[in-house]
Amino acid sequence: MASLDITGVDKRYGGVQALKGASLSVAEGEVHGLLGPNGSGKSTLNKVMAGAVRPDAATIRLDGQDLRIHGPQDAHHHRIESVYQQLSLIPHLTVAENLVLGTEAARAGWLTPKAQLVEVDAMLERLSPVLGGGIGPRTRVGSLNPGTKQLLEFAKVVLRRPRFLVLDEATASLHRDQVALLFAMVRELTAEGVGVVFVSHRMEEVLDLCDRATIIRNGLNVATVDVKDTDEQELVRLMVGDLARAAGRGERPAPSRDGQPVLSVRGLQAEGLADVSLDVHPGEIVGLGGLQGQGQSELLTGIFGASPAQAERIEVAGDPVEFRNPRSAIAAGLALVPGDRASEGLYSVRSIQENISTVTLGRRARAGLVIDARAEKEAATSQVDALRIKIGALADAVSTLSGGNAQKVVVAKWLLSEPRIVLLDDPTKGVDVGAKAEIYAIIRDLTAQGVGVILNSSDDVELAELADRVLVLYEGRIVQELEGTDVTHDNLVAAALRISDDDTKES
Amino acid sequence: MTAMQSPAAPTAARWRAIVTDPIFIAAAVAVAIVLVGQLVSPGFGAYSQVVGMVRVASFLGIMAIGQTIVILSGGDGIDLSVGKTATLGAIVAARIMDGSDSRLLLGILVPVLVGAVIGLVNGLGIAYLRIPPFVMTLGMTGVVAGIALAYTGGAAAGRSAPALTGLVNNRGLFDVPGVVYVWIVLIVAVTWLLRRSVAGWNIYAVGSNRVAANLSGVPVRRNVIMAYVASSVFACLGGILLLGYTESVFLNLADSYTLPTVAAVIIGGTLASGGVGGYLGTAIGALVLTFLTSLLSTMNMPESWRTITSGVVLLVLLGMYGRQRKLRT
Amino acid sequence: MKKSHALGLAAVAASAALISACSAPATSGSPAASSGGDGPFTIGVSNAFVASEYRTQMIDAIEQTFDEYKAEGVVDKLVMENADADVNGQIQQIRNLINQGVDAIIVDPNSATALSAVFDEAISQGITVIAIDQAVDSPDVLNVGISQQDLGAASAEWFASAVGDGASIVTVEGAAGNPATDARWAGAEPVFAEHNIEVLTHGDGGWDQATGQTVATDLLATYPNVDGIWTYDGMAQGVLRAVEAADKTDSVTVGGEARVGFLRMWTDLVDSGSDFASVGVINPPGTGATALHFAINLLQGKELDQSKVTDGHSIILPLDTPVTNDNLADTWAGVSDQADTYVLDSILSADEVAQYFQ
Amino acid sequence: MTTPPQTTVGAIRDGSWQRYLTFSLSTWVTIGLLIVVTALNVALQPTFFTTYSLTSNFATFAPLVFAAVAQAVVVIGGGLDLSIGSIVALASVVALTVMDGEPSRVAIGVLAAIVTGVIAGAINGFIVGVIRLQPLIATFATNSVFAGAALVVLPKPGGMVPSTMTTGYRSLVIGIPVSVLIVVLAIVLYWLLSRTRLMRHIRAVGGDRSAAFASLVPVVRVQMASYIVAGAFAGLAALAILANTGSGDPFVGSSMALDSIAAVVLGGIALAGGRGSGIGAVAGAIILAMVSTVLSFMGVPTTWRQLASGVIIVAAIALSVVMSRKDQR
Repeated sequence: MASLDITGVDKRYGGVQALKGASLSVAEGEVHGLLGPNGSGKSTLNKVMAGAVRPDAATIRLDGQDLRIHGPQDAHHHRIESVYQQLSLIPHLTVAENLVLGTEAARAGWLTPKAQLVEVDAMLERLSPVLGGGIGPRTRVGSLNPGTKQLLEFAKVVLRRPRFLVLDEATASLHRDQVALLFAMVRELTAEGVGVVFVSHRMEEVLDLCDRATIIRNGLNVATVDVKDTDEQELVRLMVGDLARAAGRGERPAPSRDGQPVLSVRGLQAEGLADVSLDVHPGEIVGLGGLQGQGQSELLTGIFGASPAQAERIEVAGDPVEFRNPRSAIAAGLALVPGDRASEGLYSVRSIQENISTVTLGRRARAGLVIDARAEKEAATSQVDALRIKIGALADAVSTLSGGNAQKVVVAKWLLSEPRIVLLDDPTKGVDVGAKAEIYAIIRDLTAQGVGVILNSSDDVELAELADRVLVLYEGRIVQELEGTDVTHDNLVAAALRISDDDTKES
Repeated sequence: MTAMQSPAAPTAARWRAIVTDPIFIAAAVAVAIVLVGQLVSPGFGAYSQVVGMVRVASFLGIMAIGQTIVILSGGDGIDLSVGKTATLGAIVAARIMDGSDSRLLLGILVPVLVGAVIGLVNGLGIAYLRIPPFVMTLGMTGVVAGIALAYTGGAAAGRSAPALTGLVNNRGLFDVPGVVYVWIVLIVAVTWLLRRSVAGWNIYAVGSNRVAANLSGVPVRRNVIMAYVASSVFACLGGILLLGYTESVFLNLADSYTLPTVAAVIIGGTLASGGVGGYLGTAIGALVLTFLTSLLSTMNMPESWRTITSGVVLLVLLGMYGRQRKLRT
Repeated sequence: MKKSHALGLAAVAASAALISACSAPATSGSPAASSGGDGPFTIGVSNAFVASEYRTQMIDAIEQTFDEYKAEGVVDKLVMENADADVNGQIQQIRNLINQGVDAIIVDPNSATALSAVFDEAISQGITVIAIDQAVDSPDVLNVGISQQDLGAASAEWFASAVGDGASIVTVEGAAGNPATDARWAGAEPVFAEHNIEVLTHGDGGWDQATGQTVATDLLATYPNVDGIWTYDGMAQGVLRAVEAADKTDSVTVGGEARVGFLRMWTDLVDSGSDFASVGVINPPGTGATALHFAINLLQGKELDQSKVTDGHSIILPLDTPVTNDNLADTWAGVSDQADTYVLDSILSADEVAQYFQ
Repeated sequence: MTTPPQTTVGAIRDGSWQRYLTFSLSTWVTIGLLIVVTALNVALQPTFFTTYSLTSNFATFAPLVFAAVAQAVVVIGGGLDLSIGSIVALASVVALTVMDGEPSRVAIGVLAAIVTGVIAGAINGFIVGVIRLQPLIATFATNSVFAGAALVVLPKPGGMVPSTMTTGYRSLVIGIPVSVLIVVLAIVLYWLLSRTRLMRHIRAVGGDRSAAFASLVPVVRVQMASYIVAGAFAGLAALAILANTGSGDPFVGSSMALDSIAAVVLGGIALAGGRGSGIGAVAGAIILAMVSTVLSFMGVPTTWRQLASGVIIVAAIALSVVMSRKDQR
């Protein structure tokens, strides 16, 4: 039986070893789940197969023959097609143009779109029940919503008639009925002998669709299992390892919620958010749960004044405030560790020192203008020591750091501002286990000092470990609140998938 | 820049960092040009000639201060209006000074204010209307040229103050004209300000990542606007010094300086995408360009080959350290 | 200046003659200017380089002369196409003038050859075309101006006698590929050859005194023993400044220019007791106004005296007496209140121009 | 795009009718500007529609029109070409030298101009695509190289273009001026180009390089090709200039690079790449050329004309940029 085997994949990004001899084997006609926690290397492995990433070492075999994949076109040549986690649609092109991009039919360079348009129309017809109205082949892609884009990305790849198909988080933004259609189409493909690699954070999707599953962790293979012979608990155990077991509630006493909230938000409206209200008390960690992309990040940036949002009322320790921009929020004692560290949190080409200093630079400067080199160095050094950030020199560019240490730099710059409220957007994404624990310790330290924390996390284990309360968001609304001992991994998963209502579990 | 910031620990890696540093490469090229020049046409490397060339480089160097700041501030920052702005600055200065030392100060202040207004318009268009800097400053070039023409009626009048002419043309301490000392002071001051002032660090912050800067409470728009204001102000200052060099002004005095300022910044190792670099590199870049021009003109090479050579040299330098990221990582 | 004063009177006389002489109605679109017309005429001017004080002075003189004609009713409208443009843009300028129905076009051409086709378009619509400052090849266009070659020769003659036979010199010239640069060198080269003067290198001063100054500084450093730097208008002031900075005004002869900024430095040097000597050959911007006189005469149907026409379509104006140390003081007294960029000028009077006609 | 404005709630959520309106905005700005300048031209110049006037106006537009299309291709592909002007100069002097005034060699001359443009474009494409230098500074450097090369080929203006070219350019074909047909040819060529796979890929690369790379678009090759196509159009611009001027000039086209960029922006093409059409650039070029004509016919004093045109162009560019950004939302 034909199969695609990829073995011995090594890949290092700067200081981070993303993959250490990982492997994956997909047979014709099977759906093969690829599972692992965030930052375990799933996407990198997929991109190696797709030709988008140059591995340090890898052996790829198709039907027992060695393959060389130097770019996406080589993969396409062997009919290995991928849906990347990061969509690759071109915003200014139309739906039809995007669906055939790179595979346009042409005679001597001139487009001959007719035959292809028939296929495109057929595909859109197939998708139409779940695609939303008003979307035709000539619609421009840029303004479409994420779910629609993701479906189109899937459609684009299917139109290329793959033999092997990699779906990396291809369902992340999809609604239930869209997922159902995608699954139906995947099953048709496997029936025709296509091998599929399927990556998803939703366990029930994996259990529903996959025949086998390979679990990787920290760039290493953990296991390959037959999905029929396993269950969700087992998969989760394999994915998170002992960490899930070890994760306790910490030593922290539950904070009092009697006094005045340090942050109070009423009726916050923004794009992707509808009428959100919440309170954070001193020393409290309020988690934001639910599937990712349900408005959690928008809620944090909206409060912080970093994205357009209107609130009926925001109060910091009882004082009404209005944040037009992050600067006013910072002045009121807020801090935001943004979700995308590289693009929102760090000046990657600048030094560690400057990254740590940036928020509070003016406070230490003489007359607010001239930098006191010694004060800067002391401040940065104190943070580096306190947070145990592993660095070469303060003058090194922050891009030389590993994910965990880079994230600690983001945290460090905020600690210097001595915030009263810290907004954390997925602070441990792509951070290794050790650094994760250290970041947890930092967060607990903050609460011990009476800081209020809002923590959004894509990692339910993390929420379970840290949060005093979790607000579960769905489509921009708070749909459920879990509190105290109810904040468990199982409950969070259940709430996120909104299966609690049907299952009549405790809430 | 790293080589400059860290204490010199003579390890192999440290040396490699220094040798691959654009500033080092540019400086080496500058020295090489002088040495080659001395071999090809003896006298080129003489003290007075080198001082003379440094003096000429100072005009380009001072106009490139603002260009450095603008490019550092990122967002595809570039100021294509520096040449025309410098010309206008010189025209206004000449008209005000009109050959009299008593109006020297006014003759410097007014053009600098005019420059600030031009820079403000550039900055507002770029920061608020979000017009791409390339287009905005290109458009402003036409406007500034129009202002110069309307202001002069087509014939620039006036003359530099003798003190200004003396500063540029008379040799002072160590036979070095005053303008070179002015430039040295500016090199130290600008480099220091970029590295040691809140405003300087904020420029780097804005240039390396505007989203992160905004989320860290750095006022992005204000910094961008200030960068363009600085650019026009330094352009005018450069124009005024050029006026000192020529004593009288003419309508296209500094027009040709625009693209060389950009080239000096890039040769000096400042990233075209912003956030990395500094003024010391630009100053050396200005020296490289000026030395090269001088060498080519003394070598009796025809204009055509001189143009080709300077293009090729720029390409080679860029190829050494100005390359962009690969798609497949 | 003196000649301008004469002009007013001349204009009065000319227009008086005109009013009495012209009675035949002009047919519009008459194929040749020689058929005569009664005006008032519309005059078009095309100048494609405004960032130059020389050109501004030229335009000003044309406007002034035009106003005098206008007061007499000879002309009614002056259409100015005056903006920076390349050859293609200047073609557009001339077409704009054609489309505005001008009777004559005075053009300072960007190219000797590239405007030929558009000149033909103008001439075929009965428009008189006169080129100034730079001669063009079109046989139907009247060139009016001094000979750049003569200017080069005159400057070189003085220079050769100043540095002496067998001297070594360098030059700082205008832009490479520029016709005036080439013409001046064509005039100077045989003179230098005749005097056995060795030209060590040609510097490119780009018609720009800042560049001229820089190039001269470079050349002085690498050729420290030169006897002189031959240069001319546009760059001489910069070159002199470089020589001054090198403290060589006594040993290095500098070709000069007839521009106020240079004359000021020259006068200062002479006043300070230096025996610095130079020459300023005049390239008058007033040629534009002179050309306007020619245009009016042609529009009025007068025929050129062919004996005064060179190669069938060029009027070579005589060079004015160059400025030398002999007449420096007098010349300086007359222009010392002008801006540094002012170029010594001369405009032929209407009477003088009438001499060129039958 | 044909969705009528009155539409269902579902369609509003999907943004189709809004997109219809906003999609048109930048196009409407271009069309509106074109109408305004044309109307002003017609009003001020009653002879505008005469054969001579049309011939002459379009004869002057044509070179910039081709240069603008060339620039448009590069800009849509996410690049920038500051060397367009000197490619035009180089191609024109090569073609002139090859033709040597012989009417029988016109075909070879046409080929020579295009091949020269293609070679120059390939050099640009190689440097930007393969060596990965930043387009702005890389093409600034190659601009020097090509300009110098043009001077080597033809050291000073002169030479004769075969008379068949110059007269043909001014003649009529079935009552339509050839120069008008040539501008139409530019539109047709772009329209044909827009139907090639290459142009589709150029738009994709300009829209999002890494997404295009992931979508099987051979990004480096496409980038190179965009400069090559631009070079070919620059070759055509060179031919139009030769036909218009009848003679050679190594300095021709010096303002064309920046003018073509202004034309591209006026034509609603975002400098960020991926969006717009070469046909917009044609309109932009015509608008740019007509603004100066309008000002001259309005009798604006010459000393104020440059200022007026500068302000008008900045305003038009700002309008165009702001509107084309609204398209993005």
